Amino acid sequence: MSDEQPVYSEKVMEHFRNPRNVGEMESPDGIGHVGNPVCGDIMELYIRVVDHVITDARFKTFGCGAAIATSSMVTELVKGKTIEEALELSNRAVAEALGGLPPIKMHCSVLAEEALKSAIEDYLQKHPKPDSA
Amino acid sequence: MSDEQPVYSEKVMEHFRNPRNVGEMESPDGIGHVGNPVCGDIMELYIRVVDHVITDARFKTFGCGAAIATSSMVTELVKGKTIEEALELSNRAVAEALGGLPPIKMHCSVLAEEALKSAIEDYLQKHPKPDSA
Amino acid sequence: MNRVYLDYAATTPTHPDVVQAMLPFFGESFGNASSLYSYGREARAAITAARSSVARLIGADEDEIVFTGGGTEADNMALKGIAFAADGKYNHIITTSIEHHAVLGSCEFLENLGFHVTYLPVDKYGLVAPDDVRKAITDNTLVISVMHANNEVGTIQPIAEIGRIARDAGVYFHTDAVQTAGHVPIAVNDMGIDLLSVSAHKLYGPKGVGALFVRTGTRISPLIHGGAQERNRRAGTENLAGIVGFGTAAELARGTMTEEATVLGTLRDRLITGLLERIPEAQLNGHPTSRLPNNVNVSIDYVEGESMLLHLDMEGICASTGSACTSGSLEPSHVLLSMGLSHQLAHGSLRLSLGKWTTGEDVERVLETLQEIVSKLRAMSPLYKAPGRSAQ
Amino acid sequence: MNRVYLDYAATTPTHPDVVQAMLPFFGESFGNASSLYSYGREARAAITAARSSVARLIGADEDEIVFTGGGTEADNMALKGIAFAADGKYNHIITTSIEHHAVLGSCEFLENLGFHVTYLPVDKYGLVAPDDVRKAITDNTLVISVMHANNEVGTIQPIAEIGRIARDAGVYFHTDAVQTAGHVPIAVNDMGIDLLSVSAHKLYGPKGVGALFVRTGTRISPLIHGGAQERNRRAGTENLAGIVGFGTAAELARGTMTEEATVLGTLRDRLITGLLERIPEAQLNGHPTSRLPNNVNVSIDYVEGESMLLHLDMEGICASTGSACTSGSLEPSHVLLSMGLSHQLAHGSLRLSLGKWTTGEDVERVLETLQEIVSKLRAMSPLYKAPGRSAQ
Ligand SMILES: Cc1ncc(COP(=O)(O)O)c(C=O)c1O
Ligand SMILES: Cc1ncc(COP(=O)(O)O)c(C=O)c1O
Repeated sequence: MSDEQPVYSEKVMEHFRNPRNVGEMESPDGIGHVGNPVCGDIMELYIRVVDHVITDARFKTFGCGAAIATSSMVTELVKGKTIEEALELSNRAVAEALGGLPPIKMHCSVLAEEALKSAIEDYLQKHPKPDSA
Repeated sequence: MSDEQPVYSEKVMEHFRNPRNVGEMESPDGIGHVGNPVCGDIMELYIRVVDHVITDARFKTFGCGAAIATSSMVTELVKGKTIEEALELSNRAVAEALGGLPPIKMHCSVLAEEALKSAIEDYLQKHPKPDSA
Repeated sequence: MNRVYLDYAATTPTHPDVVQAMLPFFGESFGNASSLYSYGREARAAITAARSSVARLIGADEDEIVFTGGGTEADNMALKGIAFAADGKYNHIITTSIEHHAVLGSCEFLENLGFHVTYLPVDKYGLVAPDDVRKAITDNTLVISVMHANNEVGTIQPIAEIGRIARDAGVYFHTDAVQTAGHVPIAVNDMGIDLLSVSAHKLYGPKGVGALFVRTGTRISPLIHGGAQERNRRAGTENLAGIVGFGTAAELARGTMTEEATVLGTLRDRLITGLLERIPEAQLNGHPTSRLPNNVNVSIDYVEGESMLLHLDMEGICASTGSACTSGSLEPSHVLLSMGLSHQLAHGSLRLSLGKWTTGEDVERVLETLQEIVSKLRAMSPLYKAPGRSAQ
Repeated sequence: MNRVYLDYAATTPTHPDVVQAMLPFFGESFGNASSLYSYGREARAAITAARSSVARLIGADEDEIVFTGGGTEADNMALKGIAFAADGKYNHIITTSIEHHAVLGSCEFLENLGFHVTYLPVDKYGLVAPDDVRKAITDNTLVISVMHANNEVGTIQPIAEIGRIARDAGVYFHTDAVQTAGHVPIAVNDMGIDLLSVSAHKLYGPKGVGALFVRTGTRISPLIHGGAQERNRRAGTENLAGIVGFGTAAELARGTMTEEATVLGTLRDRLITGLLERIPEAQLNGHPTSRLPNNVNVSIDYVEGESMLLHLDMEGICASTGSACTSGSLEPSHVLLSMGLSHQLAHGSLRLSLGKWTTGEDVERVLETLQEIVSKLRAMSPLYKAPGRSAQ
C-alpha cells in the first residue's frame, strides 16, 4: 500500500459510476483486445464503421476505476470521428477529457488508446480499402 | 539524557533536603578527602576521635543528590563507633540505611565509604597507636 | 450515510478510553521522561506502567519491551538490529515469501549488505511448513523471521513449533505479531520467541507507536542511535501520549480479547458463508480454520479489486484488496501469488476485516451490496461469460 | 504550588489548539492514509495539509518533507540514508564535536561500517569556524552535518555560510534544526541546506513525530524499509494525529515566531543579567548574541548541577543541567567540554530554557530561589571558600 493512492477527478468518478457504452456489440466491424490478467487490466473495444466514420463504439473492461473510466471516455470521444481522426486520438487526450489521471494510472489511458487502435486495425484488416495503395 | 533517571528513595531525599553534620570541624582528628572534579563528586569528611571512638563527624560535599545524602548518612552512622567498627562500615550499609540507591548512583556510596576510610587513615597516621604493633 | 468500516486490519480507530488516557499527557503531564524533575518523573512513571501493560499482553518481562515508532520500525529493528550485532559468520536469515513489506524490505536491505536470505514458500492456505524451516537452517543461520498471522489472508502460522526448532538450533526467532497481538493469545516464553513486533494502531491504540519484544540476553544493535532512552536500545524523546495510549489499549485488549474473538469469529463465518453462497465463482483465500478471528479474504473471479472497492466506497463500505491497482506498484499481492493464485484471482481479491464495532447488520449490508456490485462489474467484464452462454 | 517550567528546550507542552486539531483523527477520521476509501482519503488530505504547513515553515516544497518518528529519527535518516545511498568513494563525513547524540551516534555507527568522520572543534562560545569546514573537505567528502543551534548552550551557527561552502564543494549539507524550527527563521534555499531535521515536540506539537527535509534530487536510502509511505522514503503507517498536530504547530509557529522571539529574548536577557548580578563566580555559557532567544545556560562554580536541579524541583522549578549526574554516563556534557570548560564548571552548569508561557514573575522567582540554593550548596561545598576567607 502507498500514500500515493490515486485521487480520481470528479469526471473520472462520474464515468466510473455511469460508464457509457458498456457491453458487447452484435457483429461489430472491428474488435480490439488489449491487456492481460497479469497487469490487471483487460479491455475489449467494439466499433461500428459506416462510410469510414465510427458511428458506434462499445466496450467491456476488467480493471480498476481508471481503466473503466478511460474505456468509457474513449468510446464517447471516438463516436463520429473518421478512421483517420480516430487514429490520432492520443492517450493524453483521453486523460485530459477526464480531467486528468493520477500519474500511476496514466497507463490505463495508454491501454484505452491501444484498444482503439487495435479495433481500428481489426476493421482495416477485415475491410481493406479497395481504392487506397 | 536517559530514561533511567535516578529515582531517589524518600530517605535519600530527606537527607538531601536536611543533610546532617554539614560543615567544617575545628581542628579535627582526621580528615578524609576523596573524589575529583572530573567525576563530579568531591567529599571532605572530618572526624573527632576520643578514646578510639568516633564522637563526631562532619562533611562538605560537592556532588549530586546521592553524594550529599550518602555523606550525611555516613556521618550519622559512624558516630559512636570505634575505629575498628567504623572501618567495617561498607558502602552497602550506607546505601541500605538510605533505603537503597539507584544503580548508577551506587558509586556515591563507595565514595562515602572511601571518605570515611581516608579520614580514619589520616587519624591513624597522625595518632599512631603507641601500644599496638 | 452510515459508514461500514471493514478494514480493521489496516488500522483501527483509537478507542475512546485510550484517547481519554492520552489527553493529560499532551497538557498537564507533558514532561520529557529523561528529565529529573516532577514532570519528568510523572512521564517516566506513565511509561513504566504502559511498558508493563504491553509486557503482560504477550507474557514478557517489562525490561524486554522496547517502544518504537510503529510495527514497521519494530520489524526493521528486529532484523537489522540482530544483523548488525552479529559476528560475521552468522550471515544467513530465514523468512517466508508472505511476510509484511517491513520484513521483506529489511531483508532486501540486508541482502545488499551481503547477508543471505532464504524465503520459504507457503502452501495454498498460506501455511509455512515447520519442516521447511528446519531444513533451511545452516551453520550460518542467525535468525528466523516468520509472521504470527498474515495481514492479508489471516492465516496463523505454527509459531510454537517453529520456535522450538529455532531454539533447538540455537537460532534467534523473530515473529511479526502486528496482526495478532491483542487479538490472539501470545506467550513469548511458551512459543520460544526471542523477538516480537507489535503495533498499537492494530489494537485500538494510536498510530505511530509500537514495540519490539527483545528477550533478555539477545544481542541487538539500535536502529535509531542517539540518547539513552529505552535502555540505549531506541533513541529519541519518547512518544509519551502515544505510549500511554498503547499501554491502555494493551490493557483493554487483555480483558476483551477472548470474548471478542468469539463474537468476531461468528460474524466472520457468517460473512464467508454468505459470500460463497451468494457469489458464484468466488473462493476463500487463507486457511479455513487456522485463521485470524476477524479476517475474510475472498477472490471473486472476473472482476478487479479496485473497482469493487470504489463501488463499495460509494455505498459507504470500507474494504481492501490485493489488486495491483491499489499497491503503487503494478504487481498484485505477493502473498496471494505465493499461495499459488493466478494473477486474475489475485487482482480480484477482497479483504474484509472485522472489529469491535462490526455488527450483524454490517455483515448483511455487505453481502447484499457486494452481490449487486459483482453482478454489475461482471456484466462489463470481458472475462466473464454469463452462465448458459457458450464460452468464446 | 505553581510549577515554573523552564525546560522548553527539552520538550514543550502540546498547544491546546494542536490537541484540538488532533482529536478528530483518533476518532471519526482515523483512517489509514494508504486506503482508497473515504476514511483513507480524509487521512491523506490531512497529511497533505500538514506537509505543506511544515514545508512553509522552512521554505521547502511539500514533496521535500518526509515525516518521521521524531528528531532523532530524522538525524539518523539523514546521515545513514545519505551514507547507504553513496558510492563507495564518498566515505567521509564532516560534523562537529557539539552535535546532538542523534548525530554523533549515527556517525559512530557509520564509523564502525568504515566511514571516516571529522569532528570539527568549536570556540569558547560554541561556534564552528566556516573556514575549518572548508579545510576539512576532501575529494571523498559526502556530507557535512552542522546543527543550526545547539540544544544545550543555544549558540546559533553560521549555517548560510557553511551551506555556501558545501554547495561550492558539491557536498551534501545537513543541519539539525530541532532547536530552531518554529523559533528562528529558516529558509532552506537561501541557506544552501540539502537535509534538515525537525521535531514537533520542540515547537508545541506532539512528541514522537518529526520531519526530514530532503532536497529534490538528493540520493537517500530509507532508514525504515517496508510500505511505500512517504513516497518510499519512510515506511510505516503514518502517525496521522501526530502529523496533523505537527502541521498545526508549524502553522501556529509561523504566525507567532517573530513576536515570541522578541518577548522571550527580553526575558532571557533579564534572566542572564539577574543571574550574573546575583550569583558571584557564575558565567554565561554559549554565544552572547548569536543565541537562541529562549536559551540561558550558566555555570555556577563550586556547586554541582544535579543538586541544584533537585533543590529547584523542590521549589517547583524545572530546569536542566550538563552535569554527568543526570546523563546516565559519568561524563558531563560533551558540548561544554568541547567549548573548553573545566569539568568542574561543566558539572556546575544549569540550562534554563524559556517558552510561550514563561512570565516575568517566573524569572523573578527563579532568580530569588536560585540565589538561595546556591548559597546553601556553596556552604557545603569543599571547593568553595567564602569571600574574605583565605584559600586553602
Ligand atoms: C503484519 C504486519 N506487519 C507490520 C505492519 C506495519 O506496522 P505499522 O503500520 O505500525 O508500521 C503491519 C501493518 O501495517 C502488518 O499488518
Ligand atoms: C538539537 C537536537 N537534535 C535532536 C533532538 C532529538 O529530537 P527528538 O527528541 O524528537 O528525538 C533534540 C532533542 O531532543 C535536539 O535538541
